[in-house]
Amino acid sequence: MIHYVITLLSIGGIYLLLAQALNLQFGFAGLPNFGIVGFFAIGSYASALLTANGNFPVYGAMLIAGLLAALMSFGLARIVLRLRTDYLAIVTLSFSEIVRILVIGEEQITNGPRGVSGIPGIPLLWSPGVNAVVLIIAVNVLVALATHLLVRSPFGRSIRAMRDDEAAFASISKSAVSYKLRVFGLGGFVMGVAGALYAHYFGYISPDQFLPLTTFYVWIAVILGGAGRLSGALIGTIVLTLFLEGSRFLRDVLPFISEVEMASVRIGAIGFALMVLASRRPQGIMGDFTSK
Amino acid sequence: MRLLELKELRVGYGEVDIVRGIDLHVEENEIVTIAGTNGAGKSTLVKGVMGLAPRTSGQMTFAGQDLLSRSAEDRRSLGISYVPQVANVFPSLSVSENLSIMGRGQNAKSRMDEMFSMFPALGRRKRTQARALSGGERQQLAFARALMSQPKLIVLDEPTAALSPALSTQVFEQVKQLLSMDVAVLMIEQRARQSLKISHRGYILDSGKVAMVGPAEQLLADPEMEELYLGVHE
Amino acid sequence: MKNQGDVSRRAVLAGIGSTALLTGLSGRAQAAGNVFRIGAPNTITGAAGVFGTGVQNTIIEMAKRLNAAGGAGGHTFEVFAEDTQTLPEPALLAARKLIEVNEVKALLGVYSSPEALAIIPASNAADVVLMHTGAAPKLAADNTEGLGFQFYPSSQSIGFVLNQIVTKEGYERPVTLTLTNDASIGNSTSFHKYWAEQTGSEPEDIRYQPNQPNYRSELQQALLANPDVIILNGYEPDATIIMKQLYELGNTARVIAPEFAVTTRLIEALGPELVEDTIVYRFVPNSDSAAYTLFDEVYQAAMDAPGSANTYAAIAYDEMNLVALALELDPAISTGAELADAIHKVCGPDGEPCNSFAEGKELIAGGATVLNYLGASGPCDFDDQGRTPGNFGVSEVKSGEYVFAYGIVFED
Amino acid sequence: MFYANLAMSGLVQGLLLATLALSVSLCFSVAKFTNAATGDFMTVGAYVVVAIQAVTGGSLMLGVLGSCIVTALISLLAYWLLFRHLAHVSPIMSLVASVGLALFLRSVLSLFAGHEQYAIDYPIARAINFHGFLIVPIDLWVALASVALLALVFAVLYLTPIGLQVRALADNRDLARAAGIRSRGVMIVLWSLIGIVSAVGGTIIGIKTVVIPDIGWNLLLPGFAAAILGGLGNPLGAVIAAILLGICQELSTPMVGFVYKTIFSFAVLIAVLIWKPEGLFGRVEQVR
Repeated sequence: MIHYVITLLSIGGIYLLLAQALNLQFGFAGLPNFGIVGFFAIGSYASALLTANGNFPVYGAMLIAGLLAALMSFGLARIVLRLRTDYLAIVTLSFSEIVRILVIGEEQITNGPRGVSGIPGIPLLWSPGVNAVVLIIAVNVLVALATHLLVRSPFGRSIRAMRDDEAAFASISKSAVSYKLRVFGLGGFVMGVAGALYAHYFGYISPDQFLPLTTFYVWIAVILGGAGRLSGALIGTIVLTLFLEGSRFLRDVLPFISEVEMASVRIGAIGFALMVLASRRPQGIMGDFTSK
Repeated sequence: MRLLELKELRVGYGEVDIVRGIDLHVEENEIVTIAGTNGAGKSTLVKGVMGLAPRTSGQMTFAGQDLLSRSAEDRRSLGISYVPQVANVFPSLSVSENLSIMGRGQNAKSRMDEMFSMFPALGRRKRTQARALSGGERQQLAFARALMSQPKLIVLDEPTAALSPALSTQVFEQVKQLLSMDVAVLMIEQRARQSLKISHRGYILDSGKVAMVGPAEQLLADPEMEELYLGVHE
Repeated sequence: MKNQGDVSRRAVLAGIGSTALLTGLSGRAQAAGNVFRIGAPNTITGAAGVFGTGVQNTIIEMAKRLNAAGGAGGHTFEVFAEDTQTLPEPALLAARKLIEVNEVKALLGVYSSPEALAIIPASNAADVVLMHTGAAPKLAADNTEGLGFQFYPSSQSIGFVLNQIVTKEGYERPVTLTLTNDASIGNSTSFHKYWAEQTGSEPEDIRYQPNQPNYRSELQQALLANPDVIILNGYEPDATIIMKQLYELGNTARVIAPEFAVTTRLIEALGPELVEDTIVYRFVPNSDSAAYTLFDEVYQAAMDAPGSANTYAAIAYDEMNLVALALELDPAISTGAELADAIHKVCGPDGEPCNSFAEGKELIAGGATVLNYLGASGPCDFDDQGRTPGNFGVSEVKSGEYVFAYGIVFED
Repeated sequence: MFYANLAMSGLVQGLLLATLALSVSLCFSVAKFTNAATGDFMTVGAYVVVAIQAVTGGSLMLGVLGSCIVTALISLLAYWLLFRHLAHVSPIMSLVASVGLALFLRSVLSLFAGHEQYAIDYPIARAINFHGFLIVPIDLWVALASVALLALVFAVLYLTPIGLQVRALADNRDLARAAGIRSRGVMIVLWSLIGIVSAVGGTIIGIKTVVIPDIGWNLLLPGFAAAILGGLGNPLGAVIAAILLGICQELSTPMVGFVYKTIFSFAVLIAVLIWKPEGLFGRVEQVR
């Protein structure tokens, strides 16, 4: 049982990192990033390719992965930030598909559809699986703390003010733009690090693992939990995991549903929850706990 | 007869009231100006009157009928027309479409012809998309559109906002002419002095409340008013 | 307005709570006498969603039938099924849950390399047998405990077979159409290598992306090379579109494709005329084999469709038979390692040949200690790294039916 | 001739995307959000055709007509139960909710129809060869159906009183309400149109490909790209952009190859938006 729980914590933890990053970008700064899986892939491949065939230190590679994703995030934001939010959403979504197809196409660098294998695990004191979960949780705590401090800093107050005041948004000032860019870059960094953790945890990555569905899962987590709240990302990720994983157990007590049907019901239930919450409770599950 | 009557009207977005208890009325064949500083709640008040604000409370009647319980869509048939600020025509619709949106049938057809004779510039550009009109033409179209439904009251939100001083004068002339068509006017204006000159009465808003009210000439002559809200002579 | 449709936090949390409660109540496997637990983490949804249901239903149907026939070695089977979404992380979570919560001893019907690569460290550590159709070479290297069984022939052997077919039929200008995924690229690359060694020329290779609505420019490029044979390395949905559009564009060159691409469902959808004379290869030498006929019947019962629609289901059928035979041979099996050993004893290539569990059971009752199970998906022989050697059957489609032509055995 | 054939391929590609882009754009013009369930509406449309063909014994015409009705009803239901309640929240929230609807629709389809592929029955015929220029008969029908669909949509929008109201509401919501236009009636027309476009689009896609739960979803992103390039909320622009993108994409294949052609539209999208943030045929929104 313990290994199952550790696996759940590791994978849930990686999703939580992504949710925290999105929360920073969308929840706190109002930037709808639908290209999450693209930055995740960039981090993943950067760290994997650096370490798979050489003696490059894993931690160094993870840092570079984060920085590279941050740089890409920053660069993309510079180009698209002046677009209206709907366009921004679709452009970032397109960006993530461009990343995925480039990974498929640039076979010399990325090994194409065959993926990268032999990615070293995370070196630490314990067994590889435990190392990963410890590190994933530690990074999550760090990100949560950093976000907490950031949001309460003058910088954080500015970006929140920017998000809340639509009128001020229209008369966007120079410093506001630079704030937004920095937030986008920061989020990208966290996504890149999450990707690196993912690569070292699984030891194998391929382009098929970076489909837009992952982005939507992260959005689902953030919307379910409530955007703009630290607790929201956490609760949202837990609820999402409960839907995806808990339903496996649900079927054991409901034997008349086959797994084939359950696979449909599981996704359908997530879709349904998303519809209900978005239309009837847009502030998310945790919306009432913290003030606006 | 009293057309529009507001009592203790509050209008707001979210949890904040922008308009915080206003009493106001418009008589038949009367031009009433609402002036006030930026952010005094003028536009929000008008949105409330038109049923376009998220939250409105208090009392609001039109020709004795309750307005609050009616939807925005219903108010037109009671006889209220609305000309919002700037976005006051349907840009992708042609001139005649902009007018016919207010009603169809034989009656509408003849009404439209009346409008074209009243605003000949529009008559020459019936098939032009409204976005292609000049600022002045656009304003004329907005008036014509509002008049199509033969309203008893026209609500104007800063009709001269984006116009040159010359065009503004023209617009005020048009507003004055409306009286001859048996239409009352409730008008928000930044150019309060000019506006009050053609009005019967005026209200001055400040922070969501009525700061001053009275006959137009009296307000124009009030030294305090002069200092606080009208500024130096133009 | 805002409150009108509001769902309270309490209601949401209550809903989640009750789900959690149900979750907590479940999952405790009931202790029964000799129940052998099998995990089926299959690709119900995701990229390989067209195959997973058939695979899973075949495993469940087989368990039902084996149990009805009295089980194997005194064991009855209980199947725990999961969806892997054709993705590694849900696959790993499914496998972990099956291993630790349901305490399964074998994972059957695992589909792709990424999934198998994600699962194999976990199954190795937990001493659980892993039967999969991954093709990545690393899977053999990762098979450190000897618990892995790779049912999909290597890309190398498929390239070999393709080369044999083209040579045998006397074609000179082959062109490959290759789906951009691991297995298909491997197959084409391997074919190119053999062809280059033999003829010194490099055939044109056209890579296509999945899920495109229109392959006309790809096919136009392929036809520009004036091929006399087109080798299609892909799967059922894209093959359906490509076969149709090839025909529309006036192609007369013959097509060679795996049977899991040119399926009976494809033939039914396009009509026999479009598919006439297509050469299909499958991992089973001969679909007239006794094992194949039996599988076909099981698949009909499980899916209400002919077995040729799903090669992976044939593989799953064989996986169940091998596990059952192993238990019949050694009823005392309690660990994964023991199960893997016993499977090696019943799978061949030495020993007494048998086509089904029933036959094998009789042979064991008669004192046989080594069997050679000949399956529906192939001879089911495995080397000590768990790899299957290639042993292929080639058929031609005639009036909508597969007509067996010849068999090919892979030689390195 | 090589390039002429590529252009033809691009035209077909463009037409396949055009219906999707049209639907996205229609929805955006009035309901003011990007509908991620557009692709899945099309999938529903295709499945209904398959189901009706199975029941009636293969009539494609009947299938399409029936699908128009059923898909329009489902589309209306989606408006009534979901999107109606999202009118006052941010468009991003509506987008996320539409992702939920997309997942939900797909799972309902797969629950009842499974994950195996189906095919829409139509007569497959060889291309007509004009000195090397190939015209596939079904492509002509696809083009005809697309043109008919466009004609229908534009007839409703430009020749009927309710179409006038739809356009007015798309232009300026508050002004339309003050002019007495009831959004309910307009929305019923809008979502019916979206349903009909989805049914015809789904049929076209189903005919050219196979019917599986993911077909619509797989085309969604290129459809979005076309809709944005056309200037979101400009249906004609969306159709033109889709066709242009299709043709350019296919013509580009000798240079960029077949793997990268799938991101051609995204690259163009980003490039164009850098140069023209409102899209090719978009207009700068009026300040409200």
